[in-house]
Amino acid sequence: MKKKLSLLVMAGFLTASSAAMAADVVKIGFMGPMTGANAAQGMGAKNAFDLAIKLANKSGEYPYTLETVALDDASDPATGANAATKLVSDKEVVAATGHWNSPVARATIPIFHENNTALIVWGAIGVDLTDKYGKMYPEITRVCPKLDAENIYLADFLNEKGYKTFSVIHDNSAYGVDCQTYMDSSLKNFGAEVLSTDAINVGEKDMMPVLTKAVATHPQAVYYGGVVTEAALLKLQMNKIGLKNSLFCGISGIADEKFNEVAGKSAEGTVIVKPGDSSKVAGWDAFVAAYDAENYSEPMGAYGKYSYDAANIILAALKQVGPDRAKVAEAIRNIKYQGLLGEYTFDETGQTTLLDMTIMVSQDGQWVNWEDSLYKSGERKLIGLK
Amino acid sequence: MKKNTSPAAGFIFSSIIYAAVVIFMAVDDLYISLGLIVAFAAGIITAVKTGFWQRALGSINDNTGKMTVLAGIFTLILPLLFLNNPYVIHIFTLACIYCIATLGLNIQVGSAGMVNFAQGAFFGVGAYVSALLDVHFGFPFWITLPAGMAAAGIMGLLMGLPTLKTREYHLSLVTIACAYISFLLVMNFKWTGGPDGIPDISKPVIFGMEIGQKITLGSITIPGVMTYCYMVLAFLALALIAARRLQNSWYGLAWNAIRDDEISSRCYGLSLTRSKLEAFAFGSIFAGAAGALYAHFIGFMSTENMSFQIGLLLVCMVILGGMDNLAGVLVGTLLLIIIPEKLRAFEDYRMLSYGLVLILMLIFRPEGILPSKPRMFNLTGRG
Amino acid sequence: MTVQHNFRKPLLTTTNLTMQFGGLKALNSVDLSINEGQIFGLIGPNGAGKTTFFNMLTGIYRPTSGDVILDNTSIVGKTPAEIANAGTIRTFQTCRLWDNMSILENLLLGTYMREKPGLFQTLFQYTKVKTDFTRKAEEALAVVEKFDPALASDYNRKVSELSLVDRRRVEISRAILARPRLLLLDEPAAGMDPSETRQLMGDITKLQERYPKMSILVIEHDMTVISGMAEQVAILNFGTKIAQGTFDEVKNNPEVIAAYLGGE
Amino acid sequence: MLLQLNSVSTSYGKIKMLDKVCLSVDTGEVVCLLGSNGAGKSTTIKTILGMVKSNNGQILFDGQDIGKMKTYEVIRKGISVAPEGRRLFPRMTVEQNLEIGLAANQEDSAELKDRVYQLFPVLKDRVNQAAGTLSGGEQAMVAISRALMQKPKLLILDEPSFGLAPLLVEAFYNTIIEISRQGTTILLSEQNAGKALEVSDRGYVLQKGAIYASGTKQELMENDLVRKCYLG
Amino acid sequence: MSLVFLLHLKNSIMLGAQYSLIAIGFTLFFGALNVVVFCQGAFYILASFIAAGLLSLFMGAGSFGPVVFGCIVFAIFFLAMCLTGCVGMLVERSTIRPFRSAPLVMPILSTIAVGIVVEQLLKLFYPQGSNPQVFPEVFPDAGMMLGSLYVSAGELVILGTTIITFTGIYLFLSKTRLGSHIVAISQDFEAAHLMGINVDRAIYTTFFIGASLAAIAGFMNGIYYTVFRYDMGAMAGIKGFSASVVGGLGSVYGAVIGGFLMAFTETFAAAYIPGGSAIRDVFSFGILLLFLILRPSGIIGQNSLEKV
Repeated sequence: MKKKLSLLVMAGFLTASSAAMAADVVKIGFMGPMTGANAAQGMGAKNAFDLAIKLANKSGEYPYTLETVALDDASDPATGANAATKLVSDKEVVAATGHWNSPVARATIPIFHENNTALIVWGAIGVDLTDKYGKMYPEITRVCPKLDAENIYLADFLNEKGYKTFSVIHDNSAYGVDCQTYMDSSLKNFGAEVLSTDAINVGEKDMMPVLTKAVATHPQAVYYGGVVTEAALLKLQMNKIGLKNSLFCGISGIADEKFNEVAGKSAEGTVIVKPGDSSKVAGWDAFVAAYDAENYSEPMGAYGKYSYDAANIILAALKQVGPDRAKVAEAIRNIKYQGLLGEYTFDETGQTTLLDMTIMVSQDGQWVNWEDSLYKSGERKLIGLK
Repeated sequence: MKKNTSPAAGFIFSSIIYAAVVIFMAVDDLYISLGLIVAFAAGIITAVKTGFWQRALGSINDNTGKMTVLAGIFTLILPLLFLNNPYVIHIFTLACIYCIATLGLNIQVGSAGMVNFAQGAFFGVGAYVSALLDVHFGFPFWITLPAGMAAAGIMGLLMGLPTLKTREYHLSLVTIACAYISFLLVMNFKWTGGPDGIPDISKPVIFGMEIGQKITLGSITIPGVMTYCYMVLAFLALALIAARRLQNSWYGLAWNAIRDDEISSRCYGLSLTRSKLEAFAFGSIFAGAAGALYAHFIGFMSTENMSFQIGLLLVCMVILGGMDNLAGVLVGTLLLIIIPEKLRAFEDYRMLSYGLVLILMLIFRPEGILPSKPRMFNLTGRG
Repeated sequence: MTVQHNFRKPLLTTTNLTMQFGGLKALNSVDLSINEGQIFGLIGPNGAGKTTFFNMLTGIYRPTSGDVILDNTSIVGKTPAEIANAGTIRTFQTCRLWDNMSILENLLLGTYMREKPGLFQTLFQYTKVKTDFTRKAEEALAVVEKFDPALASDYNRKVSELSLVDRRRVEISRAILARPRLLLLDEPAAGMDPSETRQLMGDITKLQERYPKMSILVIEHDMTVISGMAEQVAILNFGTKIAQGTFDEVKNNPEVIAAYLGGE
Repeated sequence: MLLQLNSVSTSYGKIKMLDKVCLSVDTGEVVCLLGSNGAGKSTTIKTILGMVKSNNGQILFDGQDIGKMKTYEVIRKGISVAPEGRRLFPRMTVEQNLEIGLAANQEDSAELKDRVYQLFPVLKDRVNQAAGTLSGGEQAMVAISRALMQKPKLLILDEPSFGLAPLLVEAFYNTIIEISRQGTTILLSEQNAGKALEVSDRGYVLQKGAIYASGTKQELMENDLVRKCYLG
Repeated sequence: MSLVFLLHLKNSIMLGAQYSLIAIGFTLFFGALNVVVFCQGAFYILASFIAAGLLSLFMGAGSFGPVVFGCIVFAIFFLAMCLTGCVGMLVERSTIRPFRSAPLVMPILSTIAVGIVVEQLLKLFYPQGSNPQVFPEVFPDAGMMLGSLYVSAGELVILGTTIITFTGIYLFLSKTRLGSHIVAISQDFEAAHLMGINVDRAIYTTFFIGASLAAIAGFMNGIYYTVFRYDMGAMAGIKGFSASVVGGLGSVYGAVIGGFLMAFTETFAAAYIPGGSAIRDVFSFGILLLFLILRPSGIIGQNSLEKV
C-alpha cells in the first residue's frame, strides 16, 4: 500500500520537475570553492559571475531568462565531481565555468566532456588542464593564465634585475610541485642557479629546517611555490634565521593582502607576479561600480574578473548559437570576444591567448604595482642585490 | 522464541522510511531539505513515543527474510526512480561505495572493538593500487580490483603488527600515525601522481560493454552512472553477504569475544594476534574494494580522498549507525553521505556537527541508531 | 614425599614454581603433580597464592622461576591460547564471561578450539557453518541443562543479566565444552549458599564420572567444601605448599591446623 | 552506636549484591564480618565507604546519614580502611604512603608517625623504600599504618591476614588487639572465622549478600551452622 | 660544529620543549584516569588564540612603559593559561567523566570529538578564524650570541620557561600534598579513593595543569614561529601523545625525553635526508611505530601486570 503511495509521490515530483522544463529558462553553471579554506576566492568569483548573468538579463538581449546555478566544489575533487554531475544532470544547464583548484578540474573535466558541455576554467592554473585535456576535449577552455606563464614571467623579471642564485621552496600540494617544476626550468633557461630545493607540508608551521638549509647556501632570492599561510611563515622565519638579505618571491598563490597582514613588517620588498593589474583596463571602473552596486557580502578577489569574462564568453556563444550544449561548446572554442581584459581567443588547447600579468611588490604593507612602486622609482632597493 | 509478529508493521514502516528517503533525495531546495529533516526527526520521535518504532523493529527482526527481499527490491528500484536525475544516482552510488568501506570498518570497530582511524588510508591504498595498475599498465578493472583489495589487506596486516602488543589507546594512535604516514608517502612520491592525483582512470568493461557509459534505448537515455550504480550495488550485496557471514561465523564470535574480554578469550584458545590481524586484514580488504570502485567511478583519485578526515568520517558513520549491526552501519553511512550533500550550503559547519553528533551519540546513545543484538539462534525443539 | 594413590600417569607437574612481585613472594617453590582423571583440591586462605598459581598454569603470568610440565612438555613461556589448546582450561574467581554476549554465544565460544569451518566455508559454504553451529549449540545446551534447565531454555539472554550463580554455571559449562584435559576451577562456590555449593560440588563430581580422563584442579579456601570429592588436596599458605595428601591426612596435619584453622 | 546499617541493599547492574543488611558497631568494639569469598563482605565495606551506592536503606555514622556522601567525605568523618589486598602505592616510599594517609587529616604528622612506628618498629628501617618492594608482612603493616594515620574513629580492616604466614598472622592479631585497646573501634572483615572471632566482641556472618547469623563471639562460636561452614 | 648544525639543534630544542610539555599533559591525564585525552592539541591551539587575542587587544590600547608592559604581558599569558586550564576541567567534567567505567574507546572517541569541536569553533567563530593568525611580538628584538649562534630574547624566554615549568612540575608532584595525591591516584585509583583523597578535585587539578602545560606549549609556538592557525593543534596533540608513548606513558621524565627525541628525529630528518622535509612526520611516526613494535612500554615505561 504505502509502497505504491510512495511511488505516486515520487512520480508527482518527477512530473513537477519536468513541467518546469517547459519554461523559458537557460541555466549556466558556476563551480568553485564556496566553503573551506579557499572560500574567499570562490565567493568573489561567484559574485562576479552572477553579476554578468544579471546584467545580461537586464540587457533584454536574450529571449529567455538566464539563471545562475552556483555549486560548491569545496576544493575537493570528489565534491567537485558531485557538483559537475549535478550540473550536467540538469538539462537546462548549457555550459559552465569552474574551479580554482586544478585537481578538482581534473576530476570534473571528463564529466563535462562525456556530456558535451562546455567548461571554462576561471581560476585553476594547472598546465595540463589545457595542454592535455583542452587538446583532447573541445569542451574545455580556460580564461586565466597557466601556471608556467606566471613562473616564466617572474623568472624573466628577476633575471633582468640581476638575480642569479635562488633557493626554491615549495609545498607538497599539486600547485606547489608544479610551481617548483616550472620555476626550476624557467630559471635554468635564464641561466640562473638553483642552490637548493626543498618541500614542506601544507599546514607546516616549522620552516626552520628548510630555511636553515637555505641559509647555508646564501641565495640572492628565495622562491616559494605555495600559498599564503606558509609563505607568510617563511618570510617571518627567514628574517629570524638570518636570511634577511635574500629576496622573497613567488607567484599568484601569494597574491593576497593576507600575506602582508600576517607577515607584517617582514613582508616589505617581497616580489610576486600575479594576474594582471586591471585598474588601467578600460571599463574596469564601470565593472567595479556594478559589482559594488549589487552589495555582495564578499569582495571580488583576484579572480572575479576571469569568472566575469568567462560568463560573458558563454553568453556571447549562447547568443550566437542558442541554448544547445554541443553548439555552445563549439562556439566558445572559436570565439573572438572583446572582454573586460581584452580580446579573447582560444588556441588549439583551449588556452586563452590573452596574456595578463603584472609584477607586484610589497610596499608598506600593501601590494603595489611594480610600475608605481618606490622600488621602480629607485627610492627603495630590492633586497638581495649587491 | 515466539515468531508470530506480523510483517505488516515492518512493511509499513520500511515503506514510509523509503518514501521519505526518496523524497528527500529528490528535493533540491535547501529549505525544503531542512524542513524534511525536521519533519523526519519529529516523525521518528512520534514513532518511538507511540511504540510504533519498537513494534516495527520487532516485526522487521522477526521477518528478516521477507524484509531483506523488500529492502532488495526497494534498493533496485531506487536508481530507476531517478532516471532523469543522474546526480541523485551519483550520490547514491557514492554512498553505496562508502557503505562497503564502513562494513569493513565495522569488523574492526564494531565486532572487535578496535577503533581504526586509518580506514581512509586503506580506502586510498585500494584506490591507488587499482588506479595505478590501470593507468600505467592498462590492466583491466577485474584484475586491478582484486589487486587493490589484496594491497589494502596486506597494508592492514602490516598495520596490525605494532598494535598487537598494545592496548586500545596505543591502537588508535597507531592507526592515526599510519593514516598520516600513508597520506604523506602517497602525496610525496612521483609515481603515485603525487599531489596531482591520478586522472583518466578507465571504467570497468564487462562483456565488451563499458560500465558507466550512457545507453540510448529509443527515446530513453540511461545515464552512464546508472549502470555503474547497479554494479556497485552488486558489489555491495556481495560485501553484505560476506560481512554477514563473517559476523555470524566463528570469526564474528571470536572478534566479539576479544572485544569483551581479552584474558578470558585467550584462556579459551583464541589467539589475539590472529583474531586482530584477521579483523584488520578483512576490514581493509573491504576498504580496498570500496577504494577501487571509487577510483574507477570518479575516474580521478587524489590524496584528498584518503586523508585522516575520511577515516574519522568513516568511524563516525559506524558509531552513528550502530556498532556491530550491519543494517545500522548502512544507515549511518547513508545518513552521513546524503544529508551533508543536501546541506552543502552548511559545508563549513560539517566538521563541527560531526564532532557534536559524535559527542552526543557517545553520551546519550553509545549503541548507535540501531544497536547490535546477540546472534539469534533458532534451535528446533527448544524453548 | 607425597604418596601416590594410584598409578595413572601424571598430567601436570610443577617444579619449584616461584612468582615474585617486587618484594612480595606470591608463590614460593611449589611442587605439585596432578594425575590424569584426578580431582585435586588446592586449598588455602585468601592471599595464599592460589590464583597466582592458576595464572601461571594458564600462561597469564610467566613464573619468576620453576617449571610447569603439562603432558611431558614445558608450558613456561607459552601464550594462554597455546596452553588452552594444549588442554588446560580455567574458570575465574570473578566469573569472566563475555558480558555483552548471550548464554549460547558464550557456550559456543567454549568449543572454539575444536574443529570448525574455516574461511572458505564461512564465505562460500555457509550452510556448513550453520550446521556446525546447530550441532555445537545442541551439545552446549545439553551441558548447561545438567546444571540448570532454565538456562538452556533462555539461551538468547545476555549473560550480564544473569545472577551470580547462573553466571558461574555458564562459566563451568563453557569450560567443559572446551573438552579440557585439565580443568582449573577457581573458587567455583564463591558467592553461593551451602546448598548451592553442595549441588555444584555434586555436579562437578558427576562431570568427572562422565569424563573420566579429565583432571580437575579446584581452588577453595574452605576445605570442607571439597572434602567429599577431591582425591588429593594440597594446602597452600603464604605462597608455600605446607601439606599434601588425602583430605583426612591433611586435616590432621598439625601444621595445617596451626596455619589454616587458626591455631585451634 | 558509632556505625549503623539499617536494611541496606545494593545491586550491581541487574545483579543484587546486598540484601537488606542490618549491622551495627558500637564505640570501642571490635566487630567482625565473616563469610566466604563472594558473600558480600567487600560490598558491605564499599557501601559503607560510599564507593558503591546503596539502593535503599540507611547508613548512620556517629548519628549522621553518610549513605549519600562521597567516599572522601565519609573518610573525613572518621572512618578509615586498610583495603583488601593492601593496595599500597607501589612506587612511593613507605613514608610517602603514610603521608597519603594524611589526606583526610590535617594534623601534625610527626606524632602520628611515631605512633605507628611504635606499633610496627620494623617500618622505621624501611621509611625510604618503595612500598612495592616490601615483603608481604611489611606491606600489611604499612597498609594498617596508613589507615591509622587518619586517626580514625572507626578502622575497617578488610582481610588483614591476606597472604600472611601463620606466625605473622598471630603477631598481627595481637597488634589489632593493641590498636583496639588504644581506643579505636574496629570493623574486621575476615574469611578466616576462627582467628577473627578470637579478637572480636561480636560478629556477623554474611552469605549471598544477606546477614545469615549474628551475635557475640560465644554465640557465634557455638552456632552449629557457623561452626560447620566456617570453622572447619 | 657548523653553524647550520647549531641552528638545527636550536630548532629541535624549541620544538622538543613544546612536544615535551604536551606529552607531560598526556602522561598526567593517563596516570590519573587511565585515559588518553586526544584533545590536548585543542588546548594548545585554544591557548594561542586566547593569548594572541588578548595581547593584540592590549597592544592596540596604547603604549606603556617597559615595566608595565612586561607585567601586563605576563598577566595576559597567565590569564590565558588559566582560562585554558578551566576549559580542560570543563572537558573532563563533560566528556571524560561520563565514561569512567565505560570501555576505553569511549573517552578516546569523545576527546577526539572535543578536539574537532574546539578547532571548528575557533575556525568559525573567532574573527578571521580560518586564516593564519599572527602572534604579537611581545619580546624586544634583541638577543645574544652563543658562540656563533644568535639566540633571540623570545628564544631565551622559551628556554627559561621550559626549565621553570619542568622544575615546577617536578616540585609540585614530589613536594606538595595535592601533587602527591595525583601521583597516588596514578598508582592506584581505588586506593586513593579509600585514603580519603578528594579524587574528583585532584583530577580537576590534573586537567587544569595538563591543559595549562599545553597552553604554555601553545605560547611557545606563537613566540617562536609567530604564526598559528586553527588546524595546527591536532597534529601537535598527536605528536605530543606519540612523544609520551615513546617516552613511556605514565612517566613524566619519559614524556620529556620522548618529546625531545621526536623533535630531534623530525628536525634532523627534515634537514639531512633528501626530500625529507616534506615527509618529516613520517620519520617521527616511524620512531613511534618502531617503539610500539620493539618496546611498547617506551623508554622509561614499566610493564604492568594485568589484574586477573
